Amino acid sequence: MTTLTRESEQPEHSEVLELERVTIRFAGDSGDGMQLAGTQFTKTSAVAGNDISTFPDIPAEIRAPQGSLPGVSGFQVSFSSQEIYTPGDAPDVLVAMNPAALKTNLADLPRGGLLVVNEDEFNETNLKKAAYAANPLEDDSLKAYRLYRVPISALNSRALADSGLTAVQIDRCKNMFALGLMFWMYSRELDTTTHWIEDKFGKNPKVAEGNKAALKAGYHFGETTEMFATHYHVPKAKLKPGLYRNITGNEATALGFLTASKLAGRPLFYGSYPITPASDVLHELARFKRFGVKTFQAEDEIAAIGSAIGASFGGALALTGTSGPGLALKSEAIGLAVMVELPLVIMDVQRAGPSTGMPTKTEQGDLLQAMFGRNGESPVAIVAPATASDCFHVAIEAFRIAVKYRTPVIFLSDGYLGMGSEPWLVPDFTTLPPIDPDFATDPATFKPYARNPETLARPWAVPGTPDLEHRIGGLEKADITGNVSYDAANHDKMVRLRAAKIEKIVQDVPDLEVAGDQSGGLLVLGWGSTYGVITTAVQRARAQGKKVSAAHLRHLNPLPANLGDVLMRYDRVLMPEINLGQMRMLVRARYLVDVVGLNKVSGRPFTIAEIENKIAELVG
Amino acid sequence: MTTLTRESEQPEHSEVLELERVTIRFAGDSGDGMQLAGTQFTKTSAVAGNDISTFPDIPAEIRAPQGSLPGVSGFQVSFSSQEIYTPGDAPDVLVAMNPAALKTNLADLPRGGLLVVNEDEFNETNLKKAAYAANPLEDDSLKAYRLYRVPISALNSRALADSGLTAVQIDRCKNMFALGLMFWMYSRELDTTTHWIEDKFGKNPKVAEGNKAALKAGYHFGETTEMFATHYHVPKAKLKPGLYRNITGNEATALGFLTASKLAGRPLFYGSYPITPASDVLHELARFKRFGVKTFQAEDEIAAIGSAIGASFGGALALTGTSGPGLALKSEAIGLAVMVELPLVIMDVQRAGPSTGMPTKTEQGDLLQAMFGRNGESPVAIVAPATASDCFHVAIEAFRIAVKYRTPVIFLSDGYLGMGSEPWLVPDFTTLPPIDPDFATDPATFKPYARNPETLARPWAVPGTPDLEHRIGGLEKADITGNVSYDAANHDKMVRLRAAKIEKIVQDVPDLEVAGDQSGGLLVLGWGSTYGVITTAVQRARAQGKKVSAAHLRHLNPLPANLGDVLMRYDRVLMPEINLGQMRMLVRARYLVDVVGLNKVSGRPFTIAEIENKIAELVG
Amino acid sequence: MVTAKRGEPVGVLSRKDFVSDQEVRWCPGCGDYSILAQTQKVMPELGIPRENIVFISGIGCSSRLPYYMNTYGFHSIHGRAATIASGLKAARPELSVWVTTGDGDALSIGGNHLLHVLRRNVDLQIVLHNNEIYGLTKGQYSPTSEFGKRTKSSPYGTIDRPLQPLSVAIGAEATFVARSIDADAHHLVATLERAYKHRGASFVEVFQNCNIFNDGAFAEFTAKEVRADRTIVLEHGKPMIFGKERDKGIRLNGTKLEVVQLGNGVTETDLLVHDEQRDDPSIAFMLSRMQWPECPVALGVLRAVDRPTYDTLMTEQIEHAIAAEGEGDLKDIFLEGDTWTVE
Amino acid sequence: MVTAKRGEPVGVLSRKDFVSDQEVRWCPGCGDYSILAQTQKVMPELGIPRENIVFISGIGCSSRLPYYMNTYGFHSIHGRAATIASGLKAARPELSVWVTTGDGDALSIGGNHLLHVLRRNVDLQIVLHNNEIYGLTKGQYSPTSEFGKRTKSSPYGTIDRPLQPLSVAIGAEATFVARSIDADAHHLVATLERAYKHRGASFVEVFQNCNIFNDGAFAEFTAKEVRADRTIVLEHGKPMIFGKERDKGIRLNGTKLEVVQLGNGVTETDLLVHDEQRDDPSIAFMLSRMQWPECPVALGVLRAVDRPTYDTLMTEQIEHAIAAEGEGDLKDIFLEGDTWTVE
Ligand SMILES: Cc1ncc(C[n+]2csc(CCOP(=O)(O)OP(=O)(O)O)c2C)c(N)n1
Ligand SMILES: Cc1ncc(C[n+]2csc(CCOP(=O)(O)OP(=O)(O)O)c2C)c(N)n1
Ligand code: SF4
Ligand code: SF4
Ligand SMILES: [Mg+2]
Ligand SMILES: [Mg+2]
Repeated sequence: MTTLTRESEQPEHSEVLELERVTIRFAGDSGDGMQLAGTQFTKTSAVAGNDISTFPDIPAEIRAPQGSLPGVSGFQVSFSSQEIYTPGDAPDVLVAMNPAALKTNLADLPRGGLLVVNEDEFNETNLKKAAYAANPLEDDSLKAYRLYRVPISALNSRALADSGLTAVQIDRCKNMFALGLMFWMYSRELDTTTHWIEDKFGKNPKVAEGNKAALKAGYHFGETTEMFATHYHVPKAKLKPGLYRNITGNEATALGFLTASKLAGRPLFYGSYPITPASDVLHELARFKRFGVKTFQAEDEIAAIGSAIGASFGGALALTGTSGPGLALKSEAIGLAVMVELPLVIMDVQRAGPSTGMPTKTEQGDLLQAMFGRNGESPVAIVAPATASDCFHVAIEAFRIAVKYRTPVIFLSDGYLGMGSEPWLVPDFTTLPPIDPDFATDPATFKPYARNPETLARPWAVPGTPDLEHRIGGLEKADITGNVSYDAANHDKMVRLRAAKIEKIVQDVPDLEVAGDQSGGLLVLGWGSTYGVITTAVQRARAQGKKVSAAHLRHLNPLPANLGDVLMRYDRVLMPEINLGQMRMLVRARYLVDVVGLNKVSGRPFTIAEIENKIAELVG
Repeated sequence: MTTLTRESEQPEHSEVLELERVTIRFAGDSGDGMQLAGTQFTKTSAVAGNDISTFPDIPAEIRAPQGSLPGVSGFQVSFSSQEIYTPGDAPDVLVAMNPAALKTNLADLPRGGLLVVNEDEFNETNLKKAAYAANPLEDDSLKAYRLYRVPISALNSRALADSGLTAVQIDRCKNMFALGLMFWMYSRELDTTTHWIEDKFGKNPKVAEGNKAALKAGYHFGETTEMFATHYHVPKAKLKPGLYRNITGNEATALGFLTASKLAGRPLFYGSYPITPASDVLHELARFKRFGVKTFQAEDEIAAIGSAIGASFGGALALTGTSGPGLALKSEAIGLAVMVELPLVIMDVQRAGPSTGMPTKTEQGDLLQAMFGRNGESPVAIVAPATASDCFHVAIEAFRIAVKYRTPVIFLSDGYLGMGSEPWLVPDFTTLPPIDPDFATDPATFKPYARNPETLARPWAVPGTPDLEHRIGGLEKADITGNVSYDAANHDKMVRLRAAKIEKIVQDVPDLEVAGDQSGGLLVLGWGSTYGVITTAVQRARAQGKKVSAAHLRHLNPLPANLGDVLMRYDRVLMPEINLGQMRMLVRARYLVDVVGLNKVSGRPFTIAEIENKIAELVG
Repeated sequence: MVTAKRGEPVGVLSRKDFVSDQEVRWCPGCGDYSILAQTQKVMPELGIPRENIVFISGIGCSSRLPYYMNTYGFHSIHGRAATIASGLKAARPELSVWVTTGDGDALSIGGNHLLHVLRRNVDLQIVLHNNEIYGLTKGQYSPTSEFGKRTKSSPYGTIDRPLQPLSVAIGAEATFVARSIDADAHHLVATLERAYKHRGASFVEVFQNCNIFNDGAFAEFTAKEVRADRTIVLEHGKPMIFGKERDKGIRLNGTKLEVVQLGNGVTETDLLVHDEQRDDPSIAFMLSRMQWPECPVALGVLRAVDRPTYDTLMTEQIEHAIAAEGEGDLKDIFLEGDTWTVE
Repeated sequence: MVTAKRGEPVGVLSRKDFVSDQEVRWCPGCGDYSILAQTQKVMPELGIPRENIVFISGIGCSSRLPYYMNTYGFHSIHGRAATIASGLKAARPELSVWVTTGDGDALSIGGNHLLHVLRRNVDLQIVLHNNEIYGLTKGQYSPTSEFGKRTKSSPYGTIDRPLQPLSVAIGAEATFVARSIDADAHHLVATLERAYKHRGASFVEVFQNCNIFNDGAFAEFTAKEVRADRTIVLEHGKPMIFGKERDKGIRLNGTKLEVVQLGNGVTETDLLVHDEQRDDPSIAFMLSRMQWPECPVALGVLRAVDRPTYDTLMTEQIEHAIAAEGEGDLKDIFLEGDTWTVE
């Protein structure tokens, strides 16, 4: 941390400290517009050239009573001059717009952390709603923090006194005041947000002006008051050059599936039933009518996958999507898809279970359901994105496998990835390899269950193709002809063929790459949304000279061909999972390697520290 | 095999050979009454003091065209003077009532086997239906067998010529003729069947007389014609003394559940949707109204388990039952049962999958679905019966665990057990330990999610109990209070508590016992319906001096506490499964032991020989 | 476990006895608050011991209601409340079992169970909070959303034609079918009480305002100012009159219902007289179809016929079996079929 | 992939062209044989290329029909045929998609999908083989089995009240509802043809005899000798006359349907005239309830109204979007929201 004097004419009462990375959490009532303040800060920092990572913390309740604890909504943004992979463990700065927000978020703020509160909201009623016996601003329960009491509401209304807005409208602007203050504190420009305000409220100039005024007021408050002795500057990060946008995992997923349909030249069909946290993907795809995307909001998850299987039979790029409980309902129909061997992608944005569990919280608890949640031997392929932007590429990969191998593929995302966001280097469509649907058309050679020797895939013969009329279904099929068969030897053969086909996919699975040492010491093996924390924790541990390396699985079934060899090369293997050790079990069973687990099932992602501590425990 | 001359006055044209064990297969058209002939032979042999084991081979088609290959129905009965555990690999005798029956069953008859055919049915049309180019009785395609051509139809009609029955009615009696012939060939008395005929057709004396006449005619045909140079005698077996009846696995299962409800003093509620091969259990339980059994034929499997969960909430002994595809549909609701921690037994009579698969064929393919087929971490207990009569005891065990630990328990039977039959030593109800529902009643101490430290079970507080009003559901529960909770630490704790509760059950799981050597050599480890073949194969291998032992799992989750130690004591472990190695994977993952698999997924049980060969391959 | 006959008061319970200790968590202004309040108000009237009352729900905003009732409760999984309630009622006929559900919960994922619980006539009270939207999942269209509605999941408008909950119920052989409005406390209380009094499956649709995602969905005819003229409250045995001035009526003209202005020739005697007990459900079906602006929307009890209930039939079968065959004895069953003794 | 307009013949196909190479496997005497035969007979009449025809079924004896049709076919899982058909038709509107189902498949496990496919008015032909029993699983009662029926799963008689498939369909907003009999080849062919001609979801109930597990279930009114007197074949625009002697009719007496004897004062003009196109489904609902012996059982087309179909609406939305916003370009979507460049 280096102090520097700013080259500027007018005298600066406040010095500027340069920081590598800062994490801010905006917290307030659902009504306070914290998501908005957070996303605006994110965009501005991105445009300013930082690497960024964010995570919203939206209340489970639809709209809990104003000022209540369950009503608190938060948004955390981390911005840095280095590459970052997570929104940060703990905030450096907490902006608390009311007592409830303070109560629910303070525990995450490290002692010595910067705490900005809207003191105007710390009144009797709000304190009671937040179950505060005494006003924490009055007693010294906060003395461990660098507390700044700002009368945000009052200052905001004063600034907007003659804006011509109603009291309620004025109060709604106070998130902009808080945002402005943070912009000043981290030496940010206001124009990105100013433009956004103008777009958003263009039709309503008064409101637009009000918001801009509040934003400026907050900024100037920081600049002019003597309250803050220092403010900060986080320099540009060195990022891969190119055009970026901020994207959430669910957005990236929707775009990935859309792109896959373009690559295959087949329309995308999405059969789904709304469920948190997967619904966003339905909302996104429903907007893409002009791409020929067909979204079918089914009566339930069974109808959703049924419709997708029907669409796949018809030659569409068929997708169904849900979260854990919905995947359970799709179990039987996934078995049908395994038997009829049609391309199908099943998206599961995992949430905390079992049962309804905690719908808005994240988890990796559906892996074994994805692997085994069906009657009989019914293997499917499984892929899992590692980051929000990775969802785009893995979504395409899912369809690539599904179409090439004529098989259901489960796309295993989670709430943390789906709702979290990060910068996305916008890809160039023309560089992406096409997907070949390779429909059967030749009656002379057509046999419904004859297989491509290279992939073991059967032909995709869609209705409307002359002289390929045939019948498929859920009863066991005779090899080659696809007729119904109860023959004992045939069944044993088909069971093994279906398994072998999934194993064949390994030829398209890139070998597992290790970041760090290619052998010796500890290997931290992860899959899915733990990528960010594992990468960061391992980098830090290595920086401290620890002999530890990291590897990450994107293909969960089949696993990379070299996984066994890789595991053998290390003294120990650690597998952090947001479950009780589901992938660990699969790896142990397959390779008989004594993989150690780090498991946390709290509905929250791991913190970098949690992984670092475990590493320290294992390699000292 | 010792020859003996029968002490009897009248001269015997045919000598009597004493045999240890004989296996007969009756095969004919679905309309030919083969199941009936088979069960009658079974009862008579049982009454005669043999140990017996049977398996029906019922066609998949509802009623395929008469004389067609898919229309063939078979029944195999094995009877012995020693304890036996299987209906035998291959028949010693095949009774084929028509060409189709010969075509579909001949492959199973060892060369030199006894082959009795009803030559009257070997006419043009029937041969065509059976896809025989030429009449196998005419060419010498059967010369490898001891072929007996009996004009069963003709002899039967002649015998019943003046019975006053119609031609059709007379023809229906020909199964009795065949049965009578077999009775003579194996020196059996006719009276058990004679009495049965009198009961069955009491109201219709003509038909009764007709059947008896046909039975006698068959018997005398054997006695008087010179056709058969020898006939046979299988002496009494040394069986545990007591009262016996013949019972199928599904019957034993139904009786076990009924008995459990008596032991608990709570009414049995069965919510189910018909499905092969589980429907019999519904049919059985529906008969037990006078026991207060309530059967609810639901609109689907989801409603079936839903109704059972509701009944369990109400304090009934709640059961739901199905086969693989139905278990898939119940997945989500099983997760709810895990979350609300209510006693519930889920019966799965497994059949060949995936998807609709081969409904009438057996498989062990649902184990991993039972273990993991739900979203999130949702552990349940799993038990599996080893034999048809064992279904009775394991059904009771399932409820014992469910009630004591307030948890769903999956009872994993299969089509082979469910449809197969064996003698059942009728138990003495008074010797069975009671099951204590232990309802909560004390408002002073009641907390919905407080746990019994010994079992980690929560209280079972049923509606109607004053002042215990409380609310349960599928959202995560706060420890102790059971209120809805999104607290991170609480979720992690509850996930681990639910897992720990299932692990606790191990205290009620008897240690695994090994039949054979207590260490060294090969251990053959099995579960479910492979018990009979494994036991027999290992006995035979040991008789040949091979160092091989056997152990069988009845509790699949949690596994017996000593399993790990047991596995370590042997040089190698072999696990035969009618799947691709599902339990093997669990055992490998848990104990890191390189268990070898013997896997066959043909819809049929293993033969003893298949296990013997694998043993030979492993221990030479 | 205590049992009580319908209507016979037990102790003196008040509304407060039915308020649980859980903080109510719906959006301020949500119609569910009123439905909850009326439900709590009606409970003491029923004269059942509190411990004999059970509320079972699926998933949805509406389905949280059981948490707020100080009775036994079960917040189950999406769409399955009717199945759990059927099992509970079959096992414990003496309990008063209520099902709380939403338009998505009951008619989308739960549609099949609704069909079957109604045809079986299980003695339950099923209250459907119809807000014509998926509230909990934040605003997708539901099976009752109007055709063409733009929502998060239908940015170009829906292409699904909506279901009429009461028509579905009548098509499924429902024995009791009624409709009320969240805002009409008095009518809602009366309707819930009627539902309870009915022996069999009682199906009640309540128009419920979701002021966040579908505000004012019913306002066009339920708004205080217009309600009298745009809805008709059906009363058994009474001619179908409505309007602020009670000057309009419903007439059956051949095969069609039509609205008539009373006076100049048209008298009450020309009007259709409401008979909720008609054996043939077709007229009730007709009434379930009445829609503003063509017709006033029907409120109150459209159909209430007496049929044996599933749960009582089940109990009777058992009693008869025992009377006829005697209490079951395991030995008899164990020894069915041929037995033999091994010495 | 070829598309053809309805009715316009393509090549010359005959019944035989629609017979697959699979051996038919139903019990001798099963009513399904006739339904299959009539279905194969009607196909050439429709004038569609064979490759554009798809039969989709669930599980049950009836659901094996697709194997025997030499068209594209999908024998899916129990109760889900309607969902697969909906997805296929939405993806490929030019195909002629038929759903074959049974009373258990469509009304028990598949009830919810039936409700929704009908309300959405997906352009499918849904043929329900109603034998009032579960055939394939060997004789348990179904949702259409008569009250009190003794079956394998109801040795003491059922306590579930049956559903009327046509009432359920009408309650679910069905646009085409008809009924026929397996044994009446001529009427069945005509009905299937009407179902095909209807744009939208066509629901056809066929009384099908299961001679093994429920023999003669419909004989009381479908037997040749009595059929004319115990059933009525509805014809659009015609007064409702029936009877061997065409001497009986149906009259709407106030709110009730009644059977009248023609003659002495009663003339055709007193009878209800069948209007299958009535916007209000209530009269069709009334007709769906007619049961012997009170009334003759209604056969033929009860309801046929023209409504936009789900699949065409879906296609139109896409066309309009493209017309209004232009063909989608990935770049536009990729670059939505704020972007920034890193040099
Ligand atoms: C199996 C399953 N699928 C989907 C969901 C997500 N979900 C919860 S409630 C709901 C619909 C709620 O709508 P409604 O039943 O009308 O209740 P409301 O919130 O409007 O009162 C959905 C789709 C779920 N919880 N479980
Ligand atoms: C998920 C599932 N549950 C149950 C079954 C068993 N099953 C197959 S068909 C059927 C019912 C058949 O009745 P119906 O639909 O009337 O057809 P039918 O045989 O009478 O023509 C049942 C219960 C199944 N195959 N799959
Ligand atoms: S979202 Fe709508 S229905 Fe749900 S609580 Fe809020 S207002 Fe009520
Ligand atoms: S069981 Fe009945 S429905 Fe099935 S094929 Fe046989 S006769 Fe037909
Ligand atoms: Mg709703
Ligand atoms: Mg049927």
